[in-house]
Amino acid sequence: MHYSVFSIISQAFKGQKDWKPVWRYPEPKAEYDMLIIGGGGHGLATAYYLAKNHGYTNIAVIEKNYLGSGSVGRNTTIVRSNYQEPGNIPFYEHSLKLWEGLEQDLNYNAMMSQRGVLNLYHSDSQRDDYARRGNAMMMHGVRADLLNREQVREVVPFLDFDNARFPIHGGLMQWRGGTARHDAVAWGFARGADSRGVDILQNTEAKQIRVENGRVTGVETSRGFIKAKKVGIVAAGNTTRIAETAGLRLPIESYVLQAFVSEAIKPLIPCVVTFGAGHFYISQSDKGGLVFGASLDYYTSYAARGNLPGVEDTIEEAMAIMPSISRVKLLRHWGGIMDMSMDGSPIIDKTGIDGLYINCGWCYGGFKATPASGYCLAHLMATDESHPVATALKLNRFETGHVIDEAGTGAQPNLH
Amino acid sequence: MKNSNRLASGGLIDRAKPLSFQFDGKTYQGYAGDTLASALLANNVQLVARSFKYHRPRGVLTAGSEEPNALVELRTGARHEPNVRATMAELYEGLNARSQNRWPSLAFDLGAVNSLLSPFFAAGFYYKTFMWPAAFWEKVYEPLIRRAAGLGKPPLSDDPDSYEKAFAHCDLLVIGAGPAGLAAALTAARSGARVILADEGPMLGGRLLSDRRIIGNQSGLDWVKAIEAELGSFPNVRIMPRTTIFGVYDHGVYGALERVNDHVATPPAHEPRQRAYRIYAKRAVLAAGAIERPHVFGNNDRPGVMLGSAMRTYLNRYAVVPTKRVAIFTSSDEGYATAQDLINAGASVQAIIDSRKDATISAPKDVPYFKGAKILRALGNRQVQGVEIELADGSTRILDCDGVAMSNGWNPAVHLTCHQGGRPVWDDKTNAFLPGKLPAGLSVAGAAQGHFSLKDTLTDGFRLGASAVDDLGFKAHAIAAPDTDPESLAHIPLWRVKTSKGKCFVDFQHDVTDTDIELANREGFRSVEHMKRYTTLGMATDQGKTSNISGLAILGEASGRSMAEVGTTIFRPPYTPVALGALAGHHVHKGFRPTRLTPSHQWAEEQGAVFMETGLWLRAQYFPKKKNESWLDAMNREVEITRSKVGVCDVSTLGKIDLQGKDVGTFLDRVYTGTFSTLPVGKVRYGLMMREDGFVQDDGTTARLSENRWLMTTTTAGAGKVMAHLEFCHQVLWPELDIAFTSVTEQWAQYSIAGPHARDVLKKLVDPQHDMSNEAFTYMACGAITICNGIPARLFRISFSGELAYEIGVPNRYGDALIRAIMKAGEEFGITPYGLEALSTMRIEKGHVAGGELNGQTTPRDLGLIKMVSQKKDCIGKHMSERPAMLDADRPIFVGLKPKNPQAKLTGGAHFLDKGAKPSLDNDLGHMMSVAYSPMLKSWIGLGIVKRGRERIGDTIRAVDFVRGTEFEVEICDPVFFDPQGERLRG
Amino acid sequence: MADLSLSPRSALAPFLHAGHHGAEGKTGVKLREVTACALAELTAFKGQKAALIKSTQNAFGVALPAANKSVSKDGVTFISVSPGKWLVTGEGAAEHDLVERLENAAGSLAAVVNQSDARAVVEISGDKARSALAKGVMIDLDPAAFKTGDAATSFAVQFWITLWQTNDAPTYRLAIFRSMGRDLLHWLESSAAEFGYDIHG
Amino acid sequence: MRIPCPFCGPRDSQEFSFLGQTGLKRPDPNAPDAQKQFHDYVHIRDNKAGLTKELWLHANGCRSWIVVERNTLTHEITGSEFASPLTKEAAQ
Ligand SMILES: Cc1cc2nc3c(=O)[nH]c(=O)nc-3n(C[C@H](O)[C@H](O)[C@H](O)COP(=O)(O)OP(=O)(O)OC[C@H]3O[C@@H](n4cnc5c(N)ncnc54)[C@H](O)[C@@H]3O)c2cc1C
Ligand SMILES: NC(=O)c1ccc[n+]([C@@H]2O[C@H](COP(=O)([O-])OP(=O)(O)OC[C@H]3O[C@@H](n4cnc5c(N)ncnc54)[C@H](O)[C@@H]3O)[C@@H](O)[C@H]2O)c1
Ligand SMILES: Cc1cc2nc3c(=O)[nH]c(=O)nc-3n(C[C@H](O)[C@H](O)[C@H](O)COP(=O)(O)O)c2cc1C
Ligand SMILES: [Zn+2]
Repeated sequence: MHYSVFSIISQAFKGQKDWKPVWRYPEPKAEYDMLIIGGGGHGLATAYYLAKNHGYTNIAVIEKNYLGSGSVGRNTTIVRSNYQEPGNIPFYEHSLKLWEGLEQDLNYNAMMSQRGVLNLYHSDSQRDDYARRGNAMMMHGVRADLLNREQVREVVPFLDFDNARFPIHGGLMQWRGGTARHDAVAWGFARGADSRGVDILQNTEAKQIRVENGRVTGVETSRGFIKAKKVGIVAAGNTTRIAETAGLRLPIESYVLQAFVSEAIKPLIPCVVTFGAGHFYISQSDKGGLVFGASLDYYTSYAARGNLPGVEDTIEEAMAIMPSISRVKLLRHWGGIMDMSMDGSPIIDKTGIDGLYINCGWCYGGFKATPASGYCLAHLMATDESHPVATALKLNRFETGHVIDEAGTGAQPNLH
Repeated sequence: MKNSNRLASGGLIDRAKPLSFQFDGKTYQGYAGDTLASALLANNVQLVARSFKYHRPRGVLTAGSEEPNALVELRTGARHEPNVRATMAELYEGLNARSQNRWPSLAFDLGAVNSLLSPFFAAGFYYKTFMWPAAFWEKVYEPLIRRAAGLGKPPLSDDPDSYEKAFAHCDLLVIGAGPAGLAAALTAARSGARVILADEGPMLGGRLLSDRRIIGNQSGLDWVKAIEAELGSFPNVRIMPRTTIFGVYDHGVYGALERVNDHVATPPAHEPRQRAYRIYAKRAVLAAGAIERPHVFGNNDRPGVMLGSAMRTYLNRYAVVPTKRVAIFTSSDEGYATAQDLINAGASVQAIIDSRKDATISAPKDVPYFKGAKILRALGNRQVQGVEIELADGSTRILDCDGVAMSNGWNPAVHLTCHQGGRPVWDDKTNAFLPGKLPAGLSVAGAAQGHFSLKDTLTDGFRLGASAVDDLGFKAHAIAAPDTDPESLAHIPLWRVKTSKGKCFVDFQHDVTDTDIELANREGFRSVEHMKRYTTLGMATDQGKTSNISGLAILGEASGRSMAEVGTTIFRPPYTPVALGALAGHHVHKGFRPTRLTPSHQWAEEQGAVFMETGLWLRAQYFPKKKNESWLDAMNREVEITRSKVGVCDVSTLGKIDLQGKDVGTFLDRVYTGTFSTLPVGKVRYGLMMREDGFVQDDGTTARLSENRWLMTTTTAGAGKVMAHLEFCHQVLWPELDIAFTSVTEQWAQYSIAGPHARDVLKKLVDPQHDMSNEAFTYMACGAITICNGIPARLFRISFSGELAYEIGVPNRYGDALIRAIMKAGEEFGITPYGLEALSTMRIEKGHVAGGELNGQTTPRDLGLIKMVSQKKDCIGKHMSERPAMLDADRPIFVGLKPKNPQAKLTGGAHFLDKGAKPSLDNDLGHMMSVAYSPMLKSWIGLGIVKRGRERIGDTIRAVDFVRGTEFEVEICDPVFFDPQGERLRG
Repeated sequence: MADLSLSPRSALAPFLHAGHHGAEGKTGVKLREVTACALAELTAFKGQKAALIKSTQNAFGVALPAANKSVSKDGVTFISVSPGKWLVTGEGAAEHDLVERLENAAGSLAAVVNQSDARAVVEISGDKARSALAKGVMIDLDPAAFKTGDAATSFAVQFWITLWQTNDAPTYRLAIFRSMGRDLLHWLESSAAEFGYDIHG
Repeated sequence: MRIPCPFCGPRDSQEFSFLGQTGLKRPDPNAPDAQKQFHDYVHIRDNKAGLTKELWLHANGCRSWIVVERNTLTHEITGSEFASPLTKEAAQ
């Protein structure tokens, strides 16, 4: 059902009685041209772009839980393209451009809000690192602004400029960055895909990828075997569990990352702010809650929940930049499973098994990648060629040494 | 009007302590023992808040932490706190509260127009709209939405109060001090086990404070007092009132918040406002009770509509009749007890409206009584002024009343059982979700387990308290539950009144109605989790404590599924919201992370040094001579003096590791790129360490102090990481090697004395028996010496500055004295102290790599240090550093950079482009890693990596800094700018 | 060169203010810096632990303690901190020759490293010492779990500490990196303030 | 979480740092396919959902590297031991 001024008004007068389901609950077909494992943001976007850009309609997304139940529904919603490494910049910028047109494209308001992403720096060397990053962006035509302390103060006057352990020296601002409404992104892509004929099979778990003679033939699921010519594993934190069934071992570890929301308060934080002397990031949701997070809990985990030290550490970091929020209350905290790659950058590639593709390694940052990730995987699955903006995101880069290590922390995922 | 709703006697308030307080600027009176809610109700203040979306008038729904409506702003000025539940705020003299989310006033709130627009504002409205025209979202719609959002105003100034963290340990943690919790605590306590009994309220007793009950041959209250007294007599019991267990974490770790001083105006001196505990409990009993369910009917949100159990709390505990003419809407026998309590208090029960056709309990005499009836809607706006009811035969009528008491059964407070992924299980017998899979070590007692009768509750408590500690090897004696007065518990839930008129609220705070839930279902949001997110049911500050279950039931009904099929959404910590300040404790401001001070810190402070953070350390950045000397002038001066005379710098922060044992040489050969086993005693060698992935992780020098004793230094930032790495290599990779590590970073105060007069200065300090001549103590020599009449010291002839230089280490207790002595000894040579700026400039002049270059992204080859990688042996990282991409001739490599115009201020982070090349990632040649103004070259200079840089020495390229708006032509040169032959340091 | 003589300074000397602090009229906690005290770390070489125990027994008259324990004799305290590693303190007569005696006893069996200046050592006692410490120390200090003679290396507030109990008063000693002494003291003082505390110079 | 250190006893996880899967053997640098083996050693992980054995460092405690047997689905810990046989010997 198309959303328009007309449909909104007429439904208001009809007591909202005629809205139709935004997606179907189809029975699995015996065979699809393409099967996407994982009904998160990336899986749904992949299906959407396969249908929209490449004309595939006999495709399905299988999701073991409800669609959007994974990290797409539990992240801190930060969207930006302020990357430093040449392998990443074109990809994330492509993504940001897609975000900028997403609502019109999907006819769904994902509430993308380009309020700016401000990375605070706290030393001269960190300023230079940020300048390096900003300049790398500018090389690709992506605007970045290096703000000094006073310019930062104008944007976020309530930060602790005077008594902080790590004083604020300035910040790198990407004004085009911001946040989007996480659930709506999953729902918008799902609605878009469904309306183009994609079967979204919720509560359907991939159990075993079937490979014959080096070629994928389909997937054993909790609702029976589904034949498919091509299969994409787009299961974020659970990638290795599925890949393992096809005999693949990957440079990925799964960790839990916690996220936090406070009680709703009147508007305080106008943009996304990150703390450079820690690993903290915060923004305020449309509803008024402060949404924030920091580092991973440092151990591998598939339980989407974290522990108290991680909670306290995060909140100490919050207080480190904004001590005045001491009386704002934590409302809820939860966890999501992160597919941490060995260099902190993602992988969108073929696997060495014909017809089997992977899309993983999103670490802290895959929400912002959602549209481009789907776009590029769709391109790869449809054409068997990497999309030009995703050529660096190869699986064999660890063998060749073409690693994309933004943080410089090396092959230890929990340090990225 | 004063306390017009207060009963003349009774209650647990202290009538001898009247308190005055303010709400929205008006002064009222209450008593010690009141909450803000009970005191407002005593003064017949019914309207206390506005709802989130529609700004509907709201009153007090509950008497506990589950309150969704009565949120206020508390305290003024810097102590301002938003979103405080009036039902939990204990009254104190002078309390000042204000309503929130309304303008201009609570009674006349313009935001209430939203209510008129409610036909548009259905669930999911946002997602369908605000898209036309596209540009309007950011500029118009979103700012509007944001302005309307949120409840209370955020505090903007620094909190004058402090917070603490603390740790506690016990055998058994009892969560909740109602009858079940008290019973569990008592059995466990008598066995000798260490017990912590925590309750979020200020008094022990739970529902026994609200319900008039008999236990054995005493009143419920007396029973509580007796148990409290006995518990108080055990040294092994710790009672923690005002303490909420907010989260259950792995392995028996519980998060708790103690509101130490929220019940007073300001905390007494030296006391925190709140304290966050991490409780380590071997076992826990959850005795958190149950939360009563509201009914869903038209205008059920009007002030005056209240939970029956809450009404009883106000009557019995606070001696307040919240409203005087009450209609009771019940689906359980509970409602009749409420009626009786109201009658006892002299209020009028206007009617009992029981939704059950076949209720078997009988109504109190003279009370109008309707079986099989329902309330269709409440009348009135800012307070209930009657209800319209539908009788069993379908006819309707209007009843006069000013309040409604709702009793629709109970939801066990199972929240904490879900914090580790457990899902509650629907139970048809109790009509409730009961705990499912429990966190290890936790058991559930009393109403929280769905055991609603007092006798069962007590039995549970005694039994589970005993079995928990028996598990741990204590011997608990069984205690039999005393008999209690009779009660009747029959109940058939009525999830909503389908025929009702007006808006029927399920989630009060978020204004989620039954039709919103139906709409979500209609649009395909059938999973409970989808419904929750689409409608925001249960996402407000109360996390749906009163609304979730009804919402699920309505979804189930709309989609033709049973409660069990629908299931619940997941409960997450915290159980109730926790102030961020408490979770940060004292880790605020400068206390956020420890500050490490160098041995010369106090002296440097006296010199007026400017300090900078390097990791946790505070180090001198430069020593301004006059007040306003700029960093650049100071640095220039410090470098010039050091290079022409002599300078001194505190280098104690470098990591120092003492390595002893026969296999240290072998070990060092494996962890360093170079060979160390051949290093003679009394010598120092520079070493480079890679990670196993082939990138450089650290550098430093290692000295061989004796045959089997070595001293390694690391970078300041790398000290901890290197230590862990070495321990890994030893304990995990090569346990067969015989080595002992000890960190000695803090044992030694170490100063670098550099410059042509370094030896002269040193000679004045070093005891005369040591030969300090260039021949006797050569470049890269080291040794143990004594200084200043026998103080043991270590001397290393190493140089980062490129000058004749020594590092001298003394036991830290002499660190302060030594810097003063060095300065004194150097006076005649014109010595200067130098800070990190000068240090950095001199190392850049010498082309040494440091922080900016050791960024974890560079290999030895990238840094021009490939010669340091021995080709004769393996070492950590060797193989991975030889992957094809890392040997690529196009990989940027380390060079020096000189601006064509010496005054051109180079900047770190600038990128390089060829002349005429357009900015693009393909044309990007590399970037500037470190820059300095070189007082020696009278020019800015830089170090960086450039594609094919070594082949291009002499070429001119552009250093482009878009974000700072500068661009300079620079010449690629050798990274060693100063004294390329290294003659000075050997002199 | 008399004017260039060096006088030692303890880790906390610049930060200690002797006297009563915090809540008035009560002294729940007493604090002092332990200054006249040598420290060393003793690490057994591969396979030499048994021999080391014997030789230290001969030299000091006590057996090296097992995990989480300390033993004292004649002013020397051995605190187990790691497998095969002990932190040793020497007071009184033992302050001045501790390292030498250890080296003699250890011979080639163990590495001995002087740490006298590496740590700040604080003594905390009084009937509220436990409650004050519980505001940062994560391990259980209840007498049921931690007694005189018990020891631990652990994490408190943000510091890596070695902690041991020296009597039932109770009295505890706490050693941390010298550079963080000021912050440690700050934490102890704010934790003890509600109970009232005395600082002994 | 509480991690049972075989030396110190159960301690808060905050005292530990985590490295990852254990049982990876550093390859023989002289093996003909050493480069490939090192690639796997450095980058490839089982990342098991369920019972794992992993390396933790008791960084803010006794500084032993230990092997912890833990379930990554539930965080339940079923055992721990020293990573090095020598540490084990020294702990006895
Ligand atoms: C707390 C947190 C904060 C974050 N913050 C940000 C941020 O601010 N900005 C940002 O850009 N990124 C952020 N991220 C990262 C981002 O959310 C993820 O990288 C991204 O959502 C991953 O892609 P996805 O949406 O496809 O994953 P998911 O939503 O996790 O989708 C994967 C889906 O696969 C399903 N699945 C798994 N196994 C199977 C199976 N066997 N069969 C069928 N289905 C299966 C899962 O149920 C899941 O729904 C954050 C992540 C977390 C956890
Ligand atoms: N008639 C009925 O149908 C019915 C239904 C429910 C309860 N009851 C009565 O209620 C009583 C139930 O006894 P009970 O002991 O199980 O519960 P309770 O409600 O008496 O006590 C629970 C206590 O736990 C505290 N609490 C809750 N969550 C907490 C947390 N996270 N941290 C700290 N404290 C927390 C509450 O403040 C409360 O004091 C009995 O008297 C029973 O008869 C009756
Ligand atoms: C950006 C964002 C904002 C959120 N805001 C709220 C909120 O205001 N109230 C709330 O109860 N939960 C909020 N949540 C948390 C969700 O309720 C939920 O915990 C999270 O999506 C993870 O799902 P789970 O808890 O069901 O596992 C928010 C989540 C996100 C990602
Ligand atoms: Zn340990």
